[in-house]
Amino acid sequence: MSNVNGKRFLKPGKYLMMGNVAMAEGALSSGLKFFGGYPITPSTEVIEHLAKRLPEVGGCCMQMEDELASINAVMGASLVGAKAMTATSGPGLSLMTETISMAANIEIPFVFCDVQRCGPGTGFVTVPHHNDIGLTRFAGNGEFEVIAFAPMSCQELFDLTITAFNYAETYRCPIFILSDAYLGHIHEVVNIPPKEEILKRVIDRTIPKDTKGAKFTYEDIKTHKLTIPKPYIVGTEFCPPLIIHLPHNQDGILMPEENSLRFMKIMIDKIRDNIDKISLTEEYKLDDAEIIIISYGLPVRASYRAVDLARKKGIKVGIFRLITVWPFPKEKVKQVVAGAKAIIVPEMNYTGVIAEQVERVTDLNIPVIKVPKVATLHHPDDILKAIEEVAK
Amino acid sequence: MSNVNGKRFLKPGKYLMMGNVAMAEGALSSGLKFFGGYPITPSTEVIEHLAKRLPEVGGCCMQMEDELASINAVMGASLVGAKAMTATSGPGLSLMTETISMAANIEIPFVFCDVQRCGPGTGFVTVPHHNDIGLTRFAGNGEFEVIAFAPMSCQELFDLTITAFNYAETYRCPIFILSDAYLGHIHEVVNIPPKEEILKRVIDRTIPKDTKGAKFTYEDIKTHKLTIPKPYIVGTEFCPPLIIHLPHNQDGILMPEENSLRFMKIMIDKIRDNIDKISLTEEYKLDDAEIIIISYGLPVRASYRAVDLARKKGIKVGIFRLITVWPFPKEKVKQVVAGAKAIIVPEMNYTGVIAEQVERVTDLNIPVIKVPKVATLHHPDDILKAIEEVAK
Amino acid sequence: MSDDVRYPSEKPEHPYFDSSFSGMLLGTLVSRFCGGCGYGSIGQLYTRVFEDEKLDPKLYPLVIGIGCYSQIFFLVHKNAQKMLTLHGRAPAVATGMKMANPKMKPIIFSGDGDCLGIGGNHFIHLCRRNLDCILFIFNNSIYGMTGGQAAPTTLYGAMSTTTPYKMFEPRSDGVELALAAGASYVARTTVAHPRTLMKYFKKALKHKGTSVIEVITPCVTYFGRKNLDNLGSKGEKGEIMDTGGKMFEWIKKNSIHINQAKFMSKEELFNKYIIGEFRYDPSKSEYSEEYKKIQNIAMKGD
Amino acid sequence: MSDDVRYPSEKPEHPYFDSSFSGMLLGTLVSRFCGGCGYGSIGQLYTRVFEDEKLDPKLYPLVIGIGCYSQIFFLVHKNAQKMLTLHGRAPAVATGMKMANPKMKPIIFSGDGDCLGIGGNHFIHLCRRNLDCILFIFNNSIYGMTGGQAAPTTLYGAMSTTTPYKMFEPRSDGVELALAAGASYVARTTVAHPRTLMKYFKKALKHKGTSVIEVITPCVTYFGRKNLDNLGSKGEKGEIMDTGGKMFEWIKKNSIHINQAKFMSKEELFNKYIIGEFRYDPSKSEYSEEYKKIQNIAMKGD
Amino acid sequence: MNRYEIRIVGYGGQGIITLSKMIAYASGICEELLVTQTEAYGAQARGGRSWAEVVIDLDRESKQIDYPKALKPYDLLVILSDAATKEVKKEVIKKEENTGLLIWDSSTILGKFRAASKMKNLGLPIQKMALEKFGDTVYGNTILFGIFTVVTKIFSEESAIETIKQFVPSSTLEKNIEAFKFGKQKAEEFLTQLKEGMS
Amino acid sequence: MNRYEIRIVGYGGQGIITLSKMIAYASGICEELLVTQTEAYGAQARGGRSWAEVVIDLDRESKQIDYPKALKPYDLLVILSDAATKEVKKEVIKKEENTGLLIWDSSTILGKFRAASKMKNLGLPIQKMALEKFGDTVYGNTILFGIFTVVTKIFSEESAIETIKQFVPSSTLEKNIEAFKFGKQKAEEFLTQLKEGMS
Amino acid sequence: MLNQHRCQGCEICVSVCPTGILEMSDQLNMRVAFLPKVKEGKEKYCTACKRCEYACPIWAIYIVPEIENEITVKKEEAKI
Amino acid sequence: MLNQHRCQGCEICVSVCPTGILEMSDQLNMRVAFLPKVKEGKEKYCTACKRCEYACPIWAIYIVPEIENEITVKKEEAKI
Ligand SMILES: Cc1ncc(C[n+]2csc(CCOP(=O)(O)OP(=O)(O)O)c2C)c(N)n1
Ligand SMILES: Cc1ncc(C[n+]2csc(CCOP(=O)(O)OP(=O)(O)O)c2C)c(N)n1
Ligand code: SF4
Ligand code: SF4
Ligand code: SF4
Ligand code: SF4
Repeated sequence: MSNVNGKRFLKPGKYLMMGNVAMAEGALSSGLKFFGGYPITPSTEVIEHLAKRLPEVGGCCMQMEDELASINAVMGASLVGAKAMTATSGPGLSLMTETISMAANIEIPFVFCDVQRCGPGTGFVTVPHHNDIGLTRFAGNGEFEVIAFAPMSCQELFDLTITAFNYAETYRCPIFILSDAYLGHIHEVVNIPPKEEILKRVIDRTIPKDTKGAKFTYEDIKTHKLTIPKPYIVGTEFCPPLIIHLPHNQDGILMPEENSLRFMKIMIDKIRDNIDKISLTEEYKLDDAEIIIISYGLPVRASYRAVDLARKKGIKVGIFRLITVWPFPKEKVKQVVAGAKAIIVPEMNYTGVIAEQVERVTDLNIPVIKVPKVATLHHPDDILKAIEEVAK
Repeated sequence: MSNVNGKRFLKPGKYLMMGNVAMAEGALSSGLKFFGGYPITPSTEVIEHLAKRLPEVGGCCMQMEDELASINAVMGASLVGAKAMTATSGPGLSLMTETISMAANIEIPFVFCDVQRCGPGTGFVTVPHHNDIGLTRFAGNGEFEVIAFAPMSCQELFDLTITAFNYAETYRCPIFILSDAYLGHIHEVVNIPPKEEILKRVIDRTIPKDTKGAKFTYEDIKTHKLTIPKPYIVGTEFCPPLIIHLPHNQDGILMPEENSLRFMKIMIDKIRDNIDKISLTEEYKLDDAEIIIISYGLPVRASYRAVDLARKKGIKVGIFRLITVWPFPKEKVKQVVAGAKAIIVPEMNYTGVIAEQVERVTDLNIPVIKVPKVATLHHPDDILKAIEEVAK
Repeated sequence: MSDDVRYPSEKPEHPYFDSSFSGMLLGTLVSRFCGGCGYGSIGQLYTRVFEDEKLDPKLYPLVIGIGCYSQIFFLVHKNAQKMLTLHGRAPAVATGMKMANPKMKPIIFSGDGDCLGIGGNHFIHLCRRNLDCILFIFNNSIYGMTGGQAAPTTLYGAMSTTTPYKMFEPRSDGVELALAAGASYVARTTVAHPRTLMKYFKKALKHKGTSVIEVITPCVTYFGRKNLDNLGSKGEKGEIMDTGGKMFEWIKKNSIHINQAKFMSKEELFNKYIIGEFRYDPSKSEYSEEYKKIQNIAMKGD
Repeated sequence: MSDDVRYPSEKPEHPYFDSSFSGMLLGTLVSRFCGGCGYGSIGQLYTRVFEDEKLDPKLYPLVIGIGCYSQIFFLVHKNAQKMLTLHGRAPAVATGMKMANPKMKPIIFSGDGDCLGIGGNHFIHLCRRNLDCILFIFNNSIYGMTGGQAAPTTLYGAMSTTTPYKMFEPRSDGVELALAAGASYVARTTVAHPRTLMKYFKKALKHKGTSVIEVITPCVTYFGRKNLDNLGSKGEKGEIMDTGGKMFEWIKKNSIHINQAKFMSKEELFNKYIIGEFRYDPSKSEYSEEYKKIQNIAMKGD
Repeated sequence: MNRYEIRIVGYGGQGIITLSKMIAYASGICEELLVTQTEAYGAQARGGRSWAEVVIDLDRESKQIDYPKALKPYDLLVILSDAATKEVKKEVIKKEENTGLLIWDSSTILGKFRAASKMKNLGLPIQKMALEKFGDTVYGNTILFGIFTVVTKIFSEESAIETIKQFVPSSTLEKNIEAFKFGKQKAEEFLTQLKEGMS
Repeated sequence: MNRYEIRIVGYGGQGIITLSKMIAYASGICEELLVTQTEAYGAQARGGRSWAEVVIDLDRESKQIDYPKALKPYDLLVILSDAATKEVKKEVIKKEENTGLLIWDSSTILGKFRAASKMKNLGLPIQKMALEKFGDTVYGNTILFGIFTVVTKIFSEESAIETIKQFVPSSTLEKNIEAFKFGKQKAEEFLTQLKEGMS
Repeated sequence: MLNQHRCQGCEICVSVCPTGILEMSDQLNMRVAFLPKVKEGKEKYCTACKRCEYACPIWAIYIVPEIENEITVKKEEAKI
Repeated sequence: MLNQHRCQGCEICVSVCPTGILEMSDQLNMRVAFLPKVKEGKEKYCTACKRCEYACPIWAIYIVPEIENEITVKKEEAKI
């Protein structure tokens, strides 16, 4: 796995890159060795780019027969120690949920790129729509927590993909990158740092030197302390005798039914307990803000502009941006919204999945206003209008 | 479709019935004509019972090659006018989400029985765990609303299945019956009413007499008024020239991208606007209650007992039961919880998906207490303990 | 979609044009296919047969998978009841239709990717059951809709966006699979043989059981333009296939009739399309009829 | 799981018992299979070959689908690295493993329902690619795990919980499909022929490419007890097959060697199992080796 | 609401599930009482540990049984396997006068069953008797059903016979009725004994 | 932040996307300005309606471009198809002195283009010229690129040439440079004309 | 008969014509596609086999029934 | 050699034995399963072909190497 071929890293410098390509390059920089996918608009450039690039670094890019095969092959590759990824869009994600749930159970690290398009059903394939937000959180039967990032530029697609792989190694739960038809096809300048700098950021897949008495997964049998060890690798000494997606102890041996709740807690608390580390956020002009915009992904960029315009008109408005969408940083948001005059949540969907989360931590007398938009980007004026409305 | 064979209805009277069988008989009473499924514990008795019973009424019960085929066959059958259903558990539901999303788009009525088991992954197949609650709400890519019922007894499994079929005909969105490994295998006495009474309750699949200028689906092109006409039937005059799961107008003709948001609104508002009709709830000793239990499914039965015990100790506690889990009756719950001292939400899962919904409409200073339980039923004492805790 | 240009139409009009959906809908044709794409021809021939045979649209629902050919709904007969299904799932939808209304005979349009890629399992089980329906597999050796990725049918040595180092995987053979799975009428032809195509189609309409007709058809944009016509026969100097005409030529050249193929070696047949009828077995029992028998038994008792 | 009874073990112990996972884990055997189930024999034979051939567990991961046979993990060799996958998906998981670490040769355990029902598509694509691995299909003519529903392989006329009026669907033939899809070593045998089973297994271990070995094995509980042993040959008076012994007898009787089958008519072979080796083609190029060539090209440039 | 709580524990294949269903049928269908039967579902076929529970509401005015599982302390606990003896503790059985009884199979439960001695209990080699008297252990169910009928008096003998007719194949009906009567007789003996012991 | 907004509209296959990428490359990579390019993705291959937008931030101090789509009014609007003329209205183009320009192809836009007359605009039969002068309509792009370079002066001529080298196959490089120069020339003529008209 | 506005210039008709009397012209239609035409003076060789009609993907070329032994290609200037 | 506690009484060994020397006895073990046994006096016919060993699903019956020409079936009373 240490086959760091010269071609893994692009020469440092600036590149004009499509979003989907930036994501793929981020993955390669992280040490991606296996990609399993099935073409689907608007994610297809990811597999196309990697079909060319992965063999160059001695990796393998496989076009599988369908999405089910793709995600299962990704899981297989990760099991034997390869950094692995898939990319798809909503319909593919739907098909993959059973496997995602299983991977969550056996804590297999991989990265999942969801380039969202407009559903339901086959839908409009070339337009953006953040309509998988709810589905990524509940991405399969059973209970588990996921981590999902919402980048908003090509540079972030590159950088957050590296972070995603690191989180995958660390937290061993499904890691989503929520892109969309628009972001995936935008071209922007991406700054590729030197190889050394990237390598410093990357967490490699290694196994402990001493594999005797190694802990493979979950909480310590004796102390009941929640620990997340390095992922095990099939084909090495560092592997439990049995890998089974039933509630199991850290050696892969089944836990009795009665302990199911304890197992669920482990699956969920390993993320919730680390939420402060996992949750990436950004604040913009929040200090004196009375009106707070909470958003993620591309609508944040329209929000910047809207805030600047509103500030010119003397309206005290700021932005709290979720870079990590899941887990939702409940406590942090609670602090941010406390005492606000109004909350505005521009989302690229009608349901307002994140708006619902905001409502949980907002006093009933503070209005939470949705600004839905579908199939096309929010125009800064859409958000400005909402700001002016509540500022009145 | 009017082939109401004598065997469709059981003779009126009392039967000792397994939950899964009660659900199947409810479906038959509703006029079920097609079942497509794939065996999966703990739902299997549904397909086994219908394999025997459906041919008796001239219907067809097909064991398909997998869950994807099952749900697509169900959709095909419904398209040609048959009342259709499938039954599965979490892993099957996961696989079916893409198709559910498509069916939501083209508004095909059918009923979906989810006999929940303990995940994630394959999990413990014979124990109950209400862990598909989140997934049923976001059951596929794209945005749409679903209706989900949570029965708690065999009689309700029978009755609510009839209601489910009626809602399917009326609202034409995915209709879930959320059972579980426990409820599906409990035996209780089910009272089967006389044929005439059942027929009075059942909404049949018929087509309008005059099919000229018929409206097939969605809002009226001219008035923009939201109407939900009867479902169209392929193979009759009452069928649009093209059935396509993209945003489309009421003749199946594509809508331009710009109208996607309008289409999403239609899909969602047709349910939300009718929430008062759709949302079935039950209240128990709420009048003077200071502590309110909000729950659904089997934990409600443990709650009854806990409330009775607590009342004996002089604690003012009552139950607000969601029979319809989705759509969540936000406004109703808001009224119910207003001014309460504490809310207790016993759920058969750790995440507390409904607890989160309750939090949305509860003042920040009212505690919302979860009572999670997994793989086994809540004992009344579990809930009583929570009641006593907050009553202190 | 909203601002496609409408072309004036001329009189006398093509004799079958007005029978098509787009003829009815728009008065003038908007083909969503690239110039030279074979799907146009297929849609046209379908309309022709539908019209000539006076098929009752209520009995022959058209179930369409997802791929470039999905847009064929514009070209097929205006009266046909047509529905788009999900990628790969058309056979399952058709199964549900047929079993809920056995008078019907669904006609399925599927692509090589749709049917042999993602939909492989439904395909083999449809054939196994021998459900009365007609399944067309449109084999253009590529995923057209998503922009030219390799299909399970992509010929050895072909370029595609996911095989930048040329295709090296052995290909799927829809006919072989249909035979192994148990379909009772199995044939392969090409758009370059329109009369044969119509003949097979008409035969399938009369057959009781699963008919699988694979049609070799050109994708100019993503297969032709990226590949030379010597794919099939190494050694020869190749020419790029950038028009429908060139692809028609290539298809004809690359197709070998089954009778001829019998006398050829595996090497000679490498990367070629064998065309003709492979199985015609009207004696095999049909699924919905067998099920009817069960219903009769079940309904009688008690 | 927690309160299975432990049985005392006796000395001298079965020569291979201590090599098994449950031998290591529990010191005594806890078989989760019904008495008379063939899966026990298979697990035992697997352990035997694993031990005899001194297979390196790091190179032969055992990828297990979902079905009754999943519980075979108790019986297989203690050192084998074994993983349970999802229902039907084992071939895809194995593909990912092999391609990410081509030194490995995954061994896949799959049931007739797992492989030919829900997993049909992955199965045919595995065969098409000719990926180096061994796929065992355990064909017990039923879905055991879920309590006795019909499988795609269920024999004509058999009772199952989902065919209360007897099975009427034509069955899937895993061998035929593997051949059509392109697997390079294809064989079928039964647990009643343990030496042959071991022979084929050892041959597959040496073969480069996809080996498909279908094993006919008894499910006493849901197939045997519900069916008479005259299923295969009408006219004869049947006897219920309620023990493993009776089912072994029936399997032997109902299996016909390929050499013999060649001289028999379709009617004579109806509902029979043809056993033997169907294809052995070591010349077909193997997927991961082909891919290696591409990597070499790609890594060289620039 | 007046719950009667029954729990039966043993191995899959012993007929536990059938017995519980028969009790439920006789009470729920024949006597029109409210009843719920639940079971350790999934364990039957492959012979693992198994249990079944029946809750009967003796109060005819109730509308539904709230909690569907049997609640400790039980009115009746039936133990048919050795492994299950672990769960027998003093607290789990009611101590009121007319209820609270342990029934156990002395043919499968070996050794001294200490816990049993601390409560009202009836230990019979049920499976052995079934095998010896009727040739098959399955008749153990019907024997137990007979015992149950007499001991609890929740349903009438006619209801019990009616139930047996529903549950057993007609070819073995006669033998089953015999087994039922045998059970009744054993129960009556036991009751007399009990009365004597008490007086 | 000093956004320069460009929108190009026409049919798929006319090279709109390439042109926009070339502009983005020259500004973003050669001149190291912040830039975003977006396009009507999906319409290329099958020849439907197509558009591309480029936003360049002329302010070298900025950290990122906020809103990635071009905002009305545009600094530069390029219209290459008849159908697209609909979107040309007075308000959509800036009116400041040094910016706000409409470029349109008079070889594909038929009839009187009224809206155009109301603003600073340059109408040239670009595709026709490309076909006639260089034998293929694709050179229309490079002509436009030449025009753009001169008119906006956002990037230098060297950057432009460097960009062309990146985007065209080396076999046609020479011809492309010619086309570029031809565009430059046309643009210079236009600028002179404009200056004259203004003075 | 050719509906020239509809023609996509795909050359299929040329390739399927068994008598080889069709060729591509240098005329463009408003789709910027070159149109097919009958080779100078070869009209009489058309056997009305309808292959071109069957094959044309876009209902552009067809045999006019009344004059079944002749293919008429309208020669109007394409209105580019 | 038979590990009688483990035996499930499935009769497989009986069915695979080529010499037919095995039969089911009426002995029960604690799994309530009948055990196989060698027919009275037929021990000497065992050819040590190991078929029963290969076939037994539960590692219960096997040929004891030292006395390879004889199958010993322990006759201890099953401890029911
Ligand atoms: C679940 C799912 N996965 C992927 C896609 C994307 N997709 C649409 S069509 C297609 C391939 C179509 O190929 P084929 O069936 O050969 O038809 P063609 O486009 O070549 O006519 C794919 C991969 C999809 N729509 N749904
Ligand atoms: C997605 C999914 N669907 C269904 C099931 C339920 N299931 C488990 S095993 C099985 C059938 C197994 O049959 P087979 O592969 O023949 O193995 P057997 O049990 O007969 O050994 C089924 C349907 C599942 N686990 N997952
Ligand atoms: S991309 Fe290929 S298959 Fe699709 S319309 Fe164009 S030519 Fe036809
Ligand atoms: S149910 Fe059948 S397949 Fe499963 S363990 Fe028992 S005998 Fe074997
Ligand atoms: S086949 Fe039709 S579209 Fe193609 S060139 Fe001929 S007339 Fe034009
Ligand atoms: S094969 Fe084994 S388990 Fe079966 S009867 Fe013989 S010794 Fe017992």
